[in-house]
Amino acid sequence: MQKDILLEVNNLKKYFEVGRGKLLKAVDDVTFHIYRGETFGLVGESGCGKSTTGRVMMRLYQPTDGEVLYNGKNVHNMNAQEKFAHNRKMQMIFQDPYASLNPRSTVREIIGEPMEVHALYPRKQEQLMRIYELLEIVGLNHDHANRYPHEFSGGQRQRIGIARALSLKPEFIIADEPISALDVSVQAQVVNLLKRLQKEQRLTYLFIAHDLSMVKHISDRIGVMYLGNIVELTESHLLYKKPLHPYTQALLSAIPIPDPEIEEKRERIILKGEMPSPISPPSGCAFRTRCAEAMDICAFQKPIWREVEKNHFVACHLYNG
Amino acid sequence: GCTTTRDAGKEDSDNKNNENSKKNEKVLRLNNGNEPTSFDPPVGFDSVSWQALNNIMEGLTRLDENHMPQPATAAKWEVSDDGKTYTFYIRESAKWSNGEPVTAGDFEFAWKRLLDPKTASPAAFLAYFIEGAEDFYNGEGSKDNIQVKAVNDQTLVVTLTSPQAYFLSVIANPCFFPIHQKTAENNPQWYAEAETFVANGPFKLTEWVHDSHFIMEKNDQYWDVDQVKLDKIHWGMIDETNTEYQMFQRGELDTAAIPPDLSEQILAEGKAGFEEQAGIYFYRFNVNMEPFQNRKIRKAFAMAINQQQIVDYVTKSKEKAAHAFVSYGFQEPSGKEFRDVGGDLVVFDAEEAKALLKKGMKEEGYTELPEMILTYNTSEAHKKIAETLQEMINTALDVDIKLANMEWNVFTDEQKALKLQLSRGTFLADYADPINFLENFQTGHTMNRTGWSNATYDQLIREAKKEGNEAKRFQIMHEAEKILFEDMPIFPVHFYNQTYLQHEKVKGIIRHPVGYIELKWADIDV
Amino acid sequence: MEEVLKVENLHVSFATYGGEVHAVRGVHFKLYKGETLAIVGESGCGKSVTSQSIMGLIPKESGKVKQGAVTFKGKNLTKLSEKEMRSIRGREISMIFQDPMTALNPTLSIGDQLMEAIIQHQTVFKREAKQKVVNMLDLVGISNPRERLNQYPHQFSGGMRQRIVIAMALICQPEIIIADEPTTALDVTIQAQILELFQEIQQKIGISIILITHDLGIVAQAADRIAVMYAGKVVEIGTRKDIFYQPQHPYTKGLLNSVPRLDLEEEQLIPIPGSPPDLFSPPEGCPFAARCPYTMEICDRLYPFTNQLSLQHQVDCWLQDERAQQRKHASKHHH
Amino acid sequence: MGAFKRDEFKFHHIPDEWFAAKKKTASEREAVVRPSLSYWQDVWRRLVNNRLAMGGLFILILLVIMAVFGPFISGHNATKLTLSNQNLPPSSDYWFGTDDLGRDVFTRTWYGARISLFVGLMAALIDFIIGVIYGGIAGYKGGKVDSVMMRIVEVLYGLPYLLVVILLMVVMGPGLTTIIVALTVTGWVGMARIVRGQVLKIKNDEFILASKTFGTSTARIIRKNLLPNLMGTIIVQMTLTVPSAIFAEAFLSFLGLGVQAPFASWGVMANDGLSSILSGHWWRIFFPAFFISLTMFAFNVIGDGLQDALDPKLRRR
Amino acid sequence: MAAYIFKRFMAMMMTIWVIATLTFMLMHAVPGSPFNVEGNMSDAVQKNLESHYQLDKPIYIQYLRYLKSIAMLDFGPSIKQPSQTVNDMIGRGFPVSFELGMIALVIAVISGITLGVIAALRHNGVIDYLAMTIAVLGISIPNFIMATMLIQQFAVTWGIFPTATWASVKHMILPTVALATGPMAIIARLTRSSMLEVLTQDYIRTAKAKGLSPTKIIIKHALRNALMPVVTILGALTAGILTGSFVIERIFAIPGMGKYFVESINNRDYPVIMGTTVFYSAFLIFMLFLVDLAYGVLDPRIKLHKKE
Ligand SMILES: Nc1ncnc2c1ncn2[C@@H]1O[C@H](COP(=O)(O)OP(=O)(O)OP(=O)(O)O)[C@@H](O)[C@H]1O
Ligand SMILES: Nc1ncnc2c1ncn2[C@@H]1O[C@H](COP(=O)(O)OP(=O)(O)OP(=O)(O)O)[C@@H](O)[C@H]1O
Ligand SMILES: [Mg+2]
Ligand SMILES: [Mg+2]
Repeated sequence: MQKDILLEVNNLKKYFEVGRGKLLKAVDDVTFHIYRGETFGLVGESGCGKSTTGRVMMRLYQPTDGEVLYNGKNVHNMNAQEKFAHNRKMQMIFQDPYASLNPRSTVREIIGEPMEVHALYPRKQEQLMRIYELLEIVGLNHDHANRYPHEFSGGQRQRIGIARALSLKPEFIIADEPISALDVSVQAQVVNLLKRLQKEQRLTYLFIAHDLSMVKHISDRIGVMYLGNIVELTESHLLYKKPLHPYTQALLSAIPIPDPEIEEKRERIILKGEMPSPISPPSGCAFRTRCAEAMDICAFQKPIWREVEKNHFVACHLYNG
Repeated sequence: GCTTTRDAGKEDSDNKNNENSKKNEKVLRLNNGNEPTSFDPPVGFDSVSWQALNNIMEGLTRLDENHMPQPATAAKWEVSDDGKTYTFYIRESAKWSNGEPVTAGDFEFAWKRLLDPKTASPAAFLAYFIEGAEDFYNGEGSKDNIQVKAVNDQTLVVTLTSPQAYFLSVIANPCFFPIHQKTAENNPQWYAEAETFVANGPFKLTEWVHDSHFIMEKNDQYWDVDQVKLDKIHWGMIDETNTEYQMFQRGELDTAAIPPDLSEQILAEGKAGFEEQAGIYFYRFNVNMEPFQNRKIRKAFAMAINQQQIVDYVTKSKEKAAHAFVSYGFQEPSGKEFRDVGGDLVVFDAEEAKALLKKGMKEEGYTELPEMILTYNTSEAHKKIAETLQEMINTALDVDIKLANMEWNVFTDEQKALKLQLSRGTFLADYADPINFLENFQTGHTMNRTGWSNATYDQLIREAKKEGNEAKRFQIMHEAEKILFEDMPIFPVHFYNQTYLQHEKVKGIIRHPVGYIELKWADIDV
Repeated sequence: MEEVLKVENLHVSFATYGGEVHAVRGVHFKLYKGETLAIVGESGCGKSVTSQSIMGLIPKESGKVKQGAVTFKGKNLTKLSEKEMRSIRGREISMIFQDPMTALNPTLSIGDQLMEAIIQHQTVFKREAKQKVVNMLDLVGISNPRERLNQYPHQFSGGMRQRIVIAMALICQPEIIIADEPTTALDVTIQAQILELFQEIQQKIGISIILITHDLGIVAQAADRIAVMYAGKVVEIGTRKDIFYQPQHPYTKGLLNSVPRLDLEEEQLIPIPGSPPDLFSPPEGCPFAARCPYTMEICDRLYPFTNQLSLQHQVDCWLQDERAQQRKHASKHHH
Repeated sequence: MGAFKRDEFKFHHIPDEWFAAKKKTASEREAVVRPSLSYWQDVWRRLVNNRLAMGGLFILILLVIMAVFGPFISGHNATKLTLSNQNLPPSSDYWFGTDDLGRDVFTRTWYGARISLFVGLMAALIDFIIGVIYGGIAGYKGGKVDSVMMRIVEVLYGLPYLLVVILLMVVMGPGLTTIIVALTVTGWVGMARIVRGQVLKIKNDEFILASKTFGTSTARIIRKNLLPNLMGTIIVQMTLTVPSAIFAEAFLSFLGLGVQAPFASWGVMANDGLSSILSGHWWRIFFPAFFISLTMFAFNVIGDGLQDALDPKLRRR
Repeated sequence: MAAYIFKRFMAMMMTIWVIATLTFMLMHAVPGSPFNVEGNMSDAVQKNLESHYQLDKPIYIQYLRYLKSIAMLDFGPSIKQPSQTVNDMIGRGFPVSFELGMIALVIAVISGITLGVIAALRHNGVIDYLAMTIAVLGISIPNFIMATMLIQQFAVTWGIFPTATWASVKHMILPTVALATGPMAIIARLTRSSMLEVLTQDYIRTAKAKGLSPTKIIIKHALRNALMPVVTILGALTAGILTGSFVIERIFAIPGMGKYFVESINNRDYPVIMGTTVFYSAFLIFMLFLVDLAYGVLDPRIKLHKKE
């Protein structure tokens, strides 16, 4: 795999103001990069800041601090023209297939909207052909074009969402939990489709999910997030074999495996309690309140983000030195 | 304080009857409509205040059942030969409700206060007859120059600018009532509450819950207390004719006005009483605005109106149709009725109206009349009349006229500023003399509001005001009225009257044409 | 094994603007004492409706149990009056709902909500009820239960709320708990906590659990027996091992093939193509036929009969028919 | 296990060929079986099923027809006074009786319908325009803009309405336009509030975000994505605005603002006829009041019906 | 909390100031004067009156005087009824209006909620239709017609209740009923729809699964949540009732404050206009504040300081 960096996220922070003077640290100093052509997985429990990271990258939010470089260019520092051009390169697939399609538009209007905005096809006929083509790519057919989203099943809708994301021929797609709202039997359809598209269209993905098994299946590298921070980042096969961070270990052990015999034998690490509020995160290491191996130092010093071994980053005091 | 807010007077009628028979009290229940503006005699210059004031206070004279001034606080008076100087002798038995005597000084104090610009009395102009009054009010003369002098406690001398026979009638108006000087000086707001109110009339104010009701009781200090039959009068403030009528039906009121819709029915059944009122409902042309700058066109419109039909079918309260401006109820020295002598000055005549319109249009070179708007102030009753006028004009003259209504205050403003083409007017006499009607159309008078000006007319009014000879004076006034109708800056609709319902057991209530009620002689059969 | 609940040939449909929805079309299963029976199947296949009919909670305006019986302690629950049903709900069979965020009344304190179940079913003093609630909260692992009684649901996190919901279900010591996707809304770490709690409780009290889920992992971990539902029918039922190691129905197989496994390095997921049928007009034959890789002519025409493969294992599939088996063998021999 | 035993008899009738394998095409698998109905077709279908709402719609259509043709049916003129025919009860000549100036109440009622319905519809339309724009901006911009705009609404509520009305009358003169302006001076506030609430709710929906990700302009987002999704709420609100405007018109006409005599809206007729409750000329108040009520009833049930029909809970089925 | 209340208070003051200023401007923009009379009033008299009430002063001085009077909460005497001060009028009229309004509101709330709940529970049944028809009629019959009819039937024809005035409990029944019908209908409709909404919520299902009886579920679980939207409009409704009571107060001759709203404007009684407007807007804003507080009590999720 050629290791050509497509996207870089450096010390990204995103704080939301909630109420008077209170800050919610949704993303708190996150650094990673994504290679061209790879799938980068981002996992973590709900509320840990995955979507926020994705949305800042997508420029739906302005970052509080830090930068997002796309091909070396800061995406938040573009003039209107550059922005418009950039829009075509980066697209997003959303979590909720019910909420992400305008219920009052036909499938044709939905898929056609980005093309219209970018005036790609001045002739209606051409645009229609392209819409048909996209529908075929995602495994739907022509007669679906004039129907409304509510007539489709969840999986079909998600494919419509994918067709829309593809309509501008992007290079990079942020898929924000594209399968978590889908039925188990349908999830594989969508994942396979994404994989196929990646190959055919040489796409790069940021794949956000909280289902680690699926992330592991699809991603080349995985970042594990906890309370606004990435705590561990490595290649996906390594992550399961050799998780370093206590949180990753607990997360992995919490995921049930659909095999009774293995399940019977498995030892679990059950975490105490739940993720603290991002409005008042614990001092030092954010995970220390639930960590079985917490030490004194964890309370007052934030662990540094370091490459413990090749391609294996972790932020934990256990691996200091 | 008002410890008895929800007193016996407000209980159910059955309760009330029981109590009455027990105590044998004669309680009259009346409706004042609204909160009295003020019980300060010169300030409360309207009927909601007069109704009550006239019964808790008394001036030098009081109008009798024939609406003629009779000695009241003044036992008698003398008039100088030139008719200008009046000397009043106040009765010794006249007392304030606090027991102190009513003195000439109280009158002098009150009248000068009436004329004091600081009092800002809207009634002050009524006192302009008095020598020095107008100057003082306009800030030009001094208070001492007002020719009202208390010679001693019993004697009050007043000098007028000209001999005016109706002076005695005017001073029956509440704004000329005396004021207990000491009280007023100690407590400038003495008239604001029942507790501090000092009365000298047949009744005294015993309770006043603002915006709710007030109660007056027989004043045992009153010099003529033997004549007073009622023990107590309860005045409600019901500002809704329908409700008032419903309360009357339920026996919660002893008299009531008649809702317009019911008047025909009630009058037909003969249940209602009615009384003349010195006032007229009329319409003003704006003689500065097309097409009413033309006298013939004005006349044509005036003659297109069938006043009799309006009173018969629209107002339906047995008003008299008005064919001139001065209302009924004024006696000439000859004993004849002013109106009868003056006769009808404009009568409905569709043919003549049409002919006049044609002539008028020719004079002005109109082939078609400009757009015309008839304006009235918003009210259901006015609207009905306006709609009828519109129809009558249309039928008689084949002319379309538009209707417009306006909020009252805006209407008055625009009317005064001569911005309205044809607009509604009302005049209610302040005192009982035809001159009060006729003076309104002098050039520039605030009531004129037509832009009409006639030097002869102005001259006649001036003369009438100075004339000492009554016969001559009436002669002049007739002449003036004729001029008015020659030029026709207005057209009359109907004279006012007062219709009312009254329980049979109630007797002796007098309703004066100048707009207030007299309860001194009222009685209830038990 | 003692049978505590038996569902036979249950049919439920709903009248909607769009027409009649046949949500459940002949569901049958038994529940034994002390076991956990899992019902898996995709969204809309009728899992919740089945549980609602057991509880008698099918909305009366639109829903109707058309056929079938739910036998509990010799009584057919579908025939009971509302009043009789009320004395069973919460006391003998209780229910845990999917979303702990919405299952609790936001305006009542949790103490209040927990206590009312006891007060409804038992004649106890308030103090006693309170004590029970405190004990129960303690059991489900809420610290400082006494202090937290007066707090409101929004003051608890999702996991804690789900514990409260569980406590609420357990408070009258019912014989059966129906847990309708109890962990779907929760994070995996919390899910692990809750599943562990279930196991603990079952060991302590020995109740029977019907666990509804669509996550095969959970099933592998927590169920004794599994019923697989598809489009309103139970297409396969068997012990945990039967289902995971000898799945017979193509849908069950497809399901197992389509989920990735954390512990394996498989290259390809094999998805089930297509979408589940619309229950407005369920197909006459096998509802899975449209998506089945082994469809035969008959599958579209006739719903298969139930095949009893072993004492516990049943499957509804034409592939079990001798003739289908023969063809399969024949085609194998061909290659 | 008797229940699960094979039915041998049935079984033998199945032909062997049926056990042949069958291939399904991809498009067969992706068949969408639901009937294709647009959102509004769907709403309409549900509305039609609501008998009360349909009744309301029927009444409304009837009222509109009568407003158009009603004044010509009886052969009497609406403004012609026949002073001798005052206060006649309903008869074969005067179907709704006559009023206190001898005019035909039937004809006047339908003239009144024109005015009342026109005023109601116009007011609702203008409320709609202002309310949607104002509420839309407040909701979409949010934050400071929103709170300032909502303060302004508060101020508007606090102002003495009567003063505003009088001023309007002075500035514009009485007439239909004035009354519509007066009605909308504060009328749009309700609409604005509702639109604002809805916009706040859906402006962060994923489909709006999705649209933003391909660089769609704000104007287009509002036009194409926001508005169509607000339409339901807006229409429901409008069905409620119409009757309240008809009602408010009565009050304003009473102040002398509305259409000028001798024409009268229902509200004016009802107001003028008030004392007929006492006099027994019931027809003068009954007919206008009845038709006001009927119109309000119709609009309200249609609004309620629409609300039910638009209910998102039912939509996913 | 204290800081929140302070901030809120300042915002309220600000709003009131804006309202007062606009009202002042409107008031002087409208033609007419407090001294317009139908009858005779000479220019001299008019001038005198104007200088007496300082209306001849430049407009900004008058404005400053009004601001001062607002700050001192003393609006001085009425022009139309010079022996009374505006403060007297409000002080006397408001308690009566408040009493009338509150009784009406209580009637409206209780009957409206009952009607709404019944309708919701029988959704699309005959009872639902009936209840909603009553509600619509309640909205659509103008209250002056309602009031007059009530008097005619109950007082005049049947003689059950006294006709008018505000003297005893018996007197209060008709006016409060007449005033309550409109708001009752609004509340009924609102309750119905929010009740329908609440009844589909998960926690209602939970309560059912606990085996609670329907009555208990409705009263304890559904109603409280269903009332949230009702509470929201209560502030505006109360203020509306207070002004709306003008007609009722007039018809029933009730010495409340409603008449001042209308009459002060008709009379161009400037101090009274200013006084009632400031008082009314303060009251309105205060009611909205109370509603927020009530909201917090009803719904524990809402904490005051969290809202802006
Ligand atoms: N617009 C916003 N305003 C305020 N807070 C926000 C906003 N968006 C997200 N948050 C908060 O930021 C935190 C991170 O949210 P985010 O949506 O990124 O989490 P997530 O990891 O995507 O969770 P999930 O798995 O539930 O989607 C959460 O606590 C969330 O409440
Ligand atoms: N009250 C109802 N009215 C109409 N249809 C209903 C109702 N409740 C359920 N249904 C329909 O019945 C079918 C089965 O629904 P059910 O809730 O049992 O599915 P489920 O298996 O629990 O799905 P999920 O995994 O999404 O919870 C669905 O098609 C659903 O739309
Ligand atoms: Mg997310
Ligand atoms: Mg379910």
